[in-house]
Amino acid sequence: MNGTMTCWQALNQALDREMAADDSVFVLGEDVGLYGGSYRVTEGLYAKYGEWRVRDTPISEGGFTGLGVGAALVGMRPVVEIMTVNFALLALDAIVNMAAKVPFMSGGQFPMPLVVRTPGGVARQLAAQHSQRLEHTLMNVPGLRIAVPSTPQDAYWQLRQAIRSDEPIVLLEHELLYFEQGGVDTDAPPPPMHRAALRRAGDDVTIIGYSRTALLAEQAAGRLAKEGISAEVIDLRSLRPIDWETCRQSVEKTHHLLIVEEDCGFAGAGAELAAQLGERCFHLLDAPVRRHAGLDLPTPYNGTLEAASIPTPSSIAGAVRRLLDGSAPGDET
Amino acid sequence: MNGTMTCWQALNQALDREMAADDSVFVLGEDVGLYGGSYRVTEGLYAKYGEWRVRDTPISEGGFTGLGVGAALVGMRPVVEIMTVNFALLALDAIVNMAAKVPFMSGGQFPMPLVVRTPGGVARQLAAQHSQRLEHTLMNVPGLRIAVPSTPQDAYWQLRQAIRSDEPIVLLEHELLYFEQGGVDTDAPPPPMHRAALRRAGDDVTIIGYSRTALLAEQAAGRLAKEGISAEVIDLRSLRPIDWETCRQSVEKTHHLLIVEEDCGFAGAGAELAAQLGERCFHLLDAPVRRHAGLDLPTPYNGTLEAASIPTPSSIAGAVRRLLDGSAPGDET
Amino acid sequence: MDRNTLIAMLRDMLLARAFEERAAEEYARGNIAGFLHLYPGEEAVAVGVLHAAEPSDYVVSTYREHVHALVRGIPPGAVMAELFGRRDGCCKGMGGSMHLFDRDRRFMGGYAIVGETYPVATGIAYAIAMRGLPEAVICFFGDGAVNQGTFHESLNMAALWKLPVLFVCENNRYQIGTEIHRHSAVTEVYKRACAHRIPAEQVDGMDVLAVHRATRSALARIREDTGPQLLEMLTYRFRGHSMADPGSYRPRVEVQAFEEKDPVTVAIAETLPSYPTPEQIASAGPDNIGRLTDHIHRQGHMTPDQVEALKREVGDTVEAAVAFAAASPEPGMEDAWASLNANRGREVLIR
Amino acid sequence: MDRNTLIAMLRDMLLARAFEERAAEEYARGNIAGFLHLYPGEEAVAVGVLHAAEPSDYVVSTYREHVHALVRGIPPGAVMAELFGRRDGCCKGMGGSMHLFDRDRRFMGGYAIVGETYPVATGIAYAIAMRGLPEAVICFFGDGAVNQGTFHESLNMAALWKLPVLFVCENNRYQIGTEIHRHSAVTEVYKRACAHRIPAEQVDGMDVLAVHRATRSALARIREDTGPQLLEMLTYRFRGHSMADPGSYRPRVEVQAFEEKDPVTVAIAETLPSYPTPEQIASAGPDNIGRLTDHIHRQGHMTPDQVEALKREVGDTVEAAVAFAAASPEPGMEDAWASLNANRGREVLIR
Ligand SMILES: Cc1ncc(C[n+]2csc(CCOP(=O)(O)OP(=O)(O)O)c2C)c(N)n1
Ligand SMILES: Cc1ncc(C[n+]2csc(CCOP(=O)(O)OP(=O)(O)O)c2C)c(N)n1
Ligand SMILES: [Mg+2]
Ligand SMILES: [Mg+2]
Repeated sequence: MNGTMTCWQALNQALDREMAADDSVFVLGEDVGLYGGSYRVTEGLYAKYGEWRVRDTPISEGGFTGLGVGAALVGMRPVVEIMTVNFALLALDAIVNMAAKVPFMSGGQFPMPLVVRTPGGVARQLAAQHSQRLEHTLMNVPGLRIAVPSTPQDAYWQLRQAIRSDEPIVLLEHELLYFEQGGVDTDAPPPPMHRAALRRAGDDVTIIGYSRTALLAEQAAGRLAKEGISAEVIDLRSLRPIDWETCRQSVEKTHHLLIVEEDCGFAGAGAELAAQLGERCFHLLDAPVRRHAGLDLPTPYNGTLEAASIPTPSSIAGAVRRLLDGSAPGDET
Repeated sequence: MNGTMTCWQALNQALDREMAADDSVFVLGEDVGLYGGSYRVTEGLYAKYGEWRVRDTPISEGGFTGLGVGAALVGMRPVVEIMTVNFALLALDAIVNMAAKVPFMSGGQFPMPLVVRTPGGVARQLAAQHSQRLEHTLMNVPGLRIAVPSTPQDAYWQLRQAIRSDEPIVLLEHELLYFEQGGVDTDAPPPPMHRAALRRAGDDVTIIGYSRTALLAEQAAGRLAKEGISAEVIDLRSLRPIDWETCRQSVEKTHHLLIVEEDCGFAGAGAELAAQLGERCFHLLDAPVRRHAGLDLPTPYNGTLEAASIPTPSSIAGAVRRLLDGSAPGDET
Repeated sequence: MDRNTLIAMLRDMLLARAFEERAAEEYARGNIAGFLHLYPGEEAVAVGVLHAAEPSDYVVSTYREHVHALVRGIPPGAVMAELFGRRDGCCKGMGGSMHLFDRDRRFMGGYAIVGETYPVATGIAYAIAMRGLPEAVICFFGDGAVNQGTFHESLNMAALWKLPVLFVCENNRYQIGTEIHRHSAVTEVYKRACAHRIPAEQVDGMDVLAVHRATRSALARIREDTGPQLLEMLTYRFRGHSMADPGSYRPRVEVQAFEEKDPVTVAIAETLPSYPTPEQIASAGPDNIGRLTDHIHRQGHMTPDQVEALKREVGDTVEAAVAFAAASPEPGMEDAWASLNANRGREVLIR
Repeated sequence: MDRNTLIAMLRDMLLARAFEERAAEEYARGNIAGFLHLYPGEEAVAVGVLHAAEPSDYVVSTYREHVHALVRGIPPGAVMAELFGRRDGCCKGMGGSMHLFDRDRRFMGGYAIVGETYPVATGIAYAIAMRGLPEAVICFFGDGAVNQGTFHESLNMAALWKLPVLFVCENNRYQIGTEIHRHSAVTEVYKRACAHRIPAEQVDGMDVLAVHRATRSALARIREDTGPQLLEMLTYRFRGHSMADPGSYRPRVEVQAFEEKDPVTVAIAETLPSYPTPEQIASAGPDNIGRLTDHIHRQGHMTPDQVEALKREVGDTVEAAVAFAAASPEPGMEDAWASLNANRGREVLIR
């Protein structure tokens, strides 16, 4: 099916397609079956594939993510849904110390075709314990790959690619994007999973984002264009590995770099981006690399404060202006 | 007691002193009691203070770290020992989503005088699952503080300061430092816990390290001095917050910065250092900030490969030479 | 049971129901956001348990904790203001619906990651035992929560060190959309305590008097230093898991069967279409609140008119709570930073 | 039991003991580093359980797994070379003592974080059940490991979905230096299975025939699709927890009592001073190995001379394993990268 659909539908289609093609693919997680998934991603699959392939689990994140590791060791292709990334803190041993390390520790004997899908990000007043982000933690783990789709097209293809891969892959899905619409071309050959996408071309400044912040950056670029500032927007699509070359080429053109992330700025994903690109582009840059990130604060429940704690199109535009006119950083970082 | 002692003895003295002074301080963890602690840190305390204040626990890291959180809520001052940081993956929910967030979520009602002490780092052929590092993960958590002592003096004072603090603090101890000797002055007023220390003055380059890499950097600086390269060495002592001003002042003098860390380079602690200092010192730097870090590889069991996967004094010296003569990075990052 | 306690319990049950229904309305109006987990159907548990506890006991709860907080004595205005995210909320608007805290009333939270209540409760109990105090900790959790690893970890430690914890399972037979037979091999939660030799019992959680009785004896045993106890309260939630959940995974017949066992009190206005109508409820006979009302009538403690007056009183209380919340200012970013840094400033050792 | 099985079991027990003692020596010589956890005293468990299993069954083990690996058929040379960190080790020197893997022999590791074996085993069993295969998974763990949350999480899932897992507890009564009464409220591990209605049994883990018998029947029941089973093997480790542990937390009388129940075979040379001397051992009567030897003599399956010959044979095998390990080259950094990236290259979808 080609056409326009939401992110959840794209993910749903991707699962359906891979499950139909390969009976070693199975899905497990809390309420993925009868209920159809908290964000509808697994809707209809339980009826179609039955309980062994769409398995509702108890609230045992460590146990069932580890179960996925065990199944992957014998060649199954489990897709574990952790209801939200906040609960992944309870499953980190399985992801970090098992899935990412067993292929290495065994001297390369075992495949690890495990996919962990998990919604996350700051959504709408879910408060501090439900707004935790884990990009930085997962990025630091050799042996893992991390995909961060921002569009239905990427959600569709990156999930299919992840399921086909023999490496463990975490798909970080943003809760506010599930119901966003977008075109999905199910025929076009996809770019490699880790390739960054140039979302908008520009000359004055490069803005790098991922997941929801890539979309916010595009909106900011639209506003800036009206003021005569031409911003290039890169959507990373993958946080491990990172497509450095696409980023570097852009900075070579713009000489200015702003990195946007929703995560707390201190030691967030943006730190690696700024560090690496600060080094690689040192002689290309007319101004220091700046990060515009979430505040270093647990997310407040109050809606106004919550909104003020993460980047918005207008705060991104502000950060770009300050970067270009050489004034001190504002809210950013 | 003043004088020379090992790190484990310094930590032991610090615990003893605080336990004697305040009966709300108690220690818990696996084998901290009768056995005396895997690295002897709690030796003798069980006999002196009894089982309620020195509590051997079952292997339930999530449960007993959370127990520490509960006890801290009512004003006790628990010192939780997680036998090694590798097992802290199982306790992250308690540290990240409970200890660090409850004071905030309650609107500031509750104290959180919790100390989590945990040995870690690459030691001697403990293999991938026992060489996991978590600096980056903990750094990204607002509400936490992280101390990384490298000397017996700092181990002694930072542990005492941590116990007296009402904020949750993680003390990352390096397994290879426990039996290193050093002077401890139990009278000198300590600097604030998060203040960085200038370990060696120099003019040509700033090397920033923490925990064991601070000592390796000093050794590297000694070698470089013989070649006429004058390196300034900063020991961070704290990873959250970071003493940026001490770092910046040094770069103002040397115009060159190398960051050394044992953790995997990609998205490690060094990323935040390089990103932040790359921005703050942009106009002071004669060359890009470089990071010299552990390889992006799970730690191999084989001793030769293990040694080759982390910085050594000679690899640090090499990285400095390449930084100064403008040649391409070698093994570093 | 004495008259005052009975009336106080009835009052709290009425308040609980009225408060939650009103919260649902305010959610629909957009004054409350995020996840909102309501308690109708389960009132007899919170009320029976907490009326059997002492003010010096500690309470640790989940994200479905408004009623625990109210019964514990947090002013309804402070709870509603927290749901509104306002500065006069019991957590200054930082915590919200799932994270209510009140230090003075020993209400220790409000935890939204399933399974966190066990270690927190165990830690407080450790402190009590270490100090040799006569206090106890009441730890609430759901039937779905017993499959989180911390459950057994904490039960073992509590039993091993004889800690004064009363573990209270609110078994409403559902983990969001997953029915208990599909999440647990052993569906009688109290039987799990056998793994740690903790005395455990199953209680009719729709009968506030039974809940109160079982809790009193369990707390009495705990105060004799015999270690933890576990009570499984059989109950049911009439609404979906949260306001985002229509509850369509539950067979209609099942909901009706439970409604008949405990339909909501007709005096409380109905708001959502998928929810039983007041007529349906009235025709089904006495609910958990009705059962207590009947008992109070039979004992001659209150006349029907007095009960009606009580209903009006709690209605007014809820109105006032909403007005208080609506009038409360929003917190500023400085309040957020102050909350984060409330414990700052002692890191330099003073010798 | 047939003669061949008995002799094969005796051979494996002798090999196990000789291999571990030799590993201790090589550790003292510096040829092995890191944590080294040895198995003397517990051989009857690995040998009895694994001889009752089929080659098509899967084995999941801990950091104390050399003997499980050997009995499963991984060549002693490949195991010793892994302990030496060499390229011919079964994991190319990447894993070491705590992380032995052999895909062909369905030896699924070697996990060093306590509690990881449960979910791995449960996952493999899930795959088997989903495919409807007659295979089973054997999951080893210690008495200390039952307090990790994944234990109950996994037991519940295994029971709920009737997965073919045999949970085998090697209860040596210690979690490093913490004796079982100080780490568990319920010290009879098999009783914990009641929380998930899993059939469970306690077995004399010093009697290889009893272990074999119990395992055979448990596996037979599992293959009838009745779901998981749990066996608690009562055993004891004669050495410290690892080579770094002198074991001084154990009362001397306790160690002696267990030595008398199962002293090591005199034929195996003694290396460490804190360990019982060959004379002490000989004077104490037959050990787990001795018990099996006696049985074999009584049945007339082997003469004492033949047993001596078998001992010499395993001695030679261990010598050869050490020689093989010592001759094997060290892996290079390219081997490390190749191990990490062994699964690379399929990320681009081929349609
Ligand atoms: C660790 C964790 N996993 C998943 C969730 C999502 N979640 C919130 S409530 C819930 C169901 C809990 O069921 P139960 O314990 O029976 O409590 P009830 O909601 O029925 O009162 C789930 C799965 C969570 N909050 N935390
Ligand atoms: C999660 C975790 N916590 C702690 C440790 C450290 N540790 C290694 S073995 C061990 C004791 C395990 O005891 P038991 O399960 O009885 O096995 P045994 O060593 O007696 O065979 C401990 C605490 C670990 N490896 N993993
Ligand atoms: Mg429930
Ligand atoms: Mg043991």
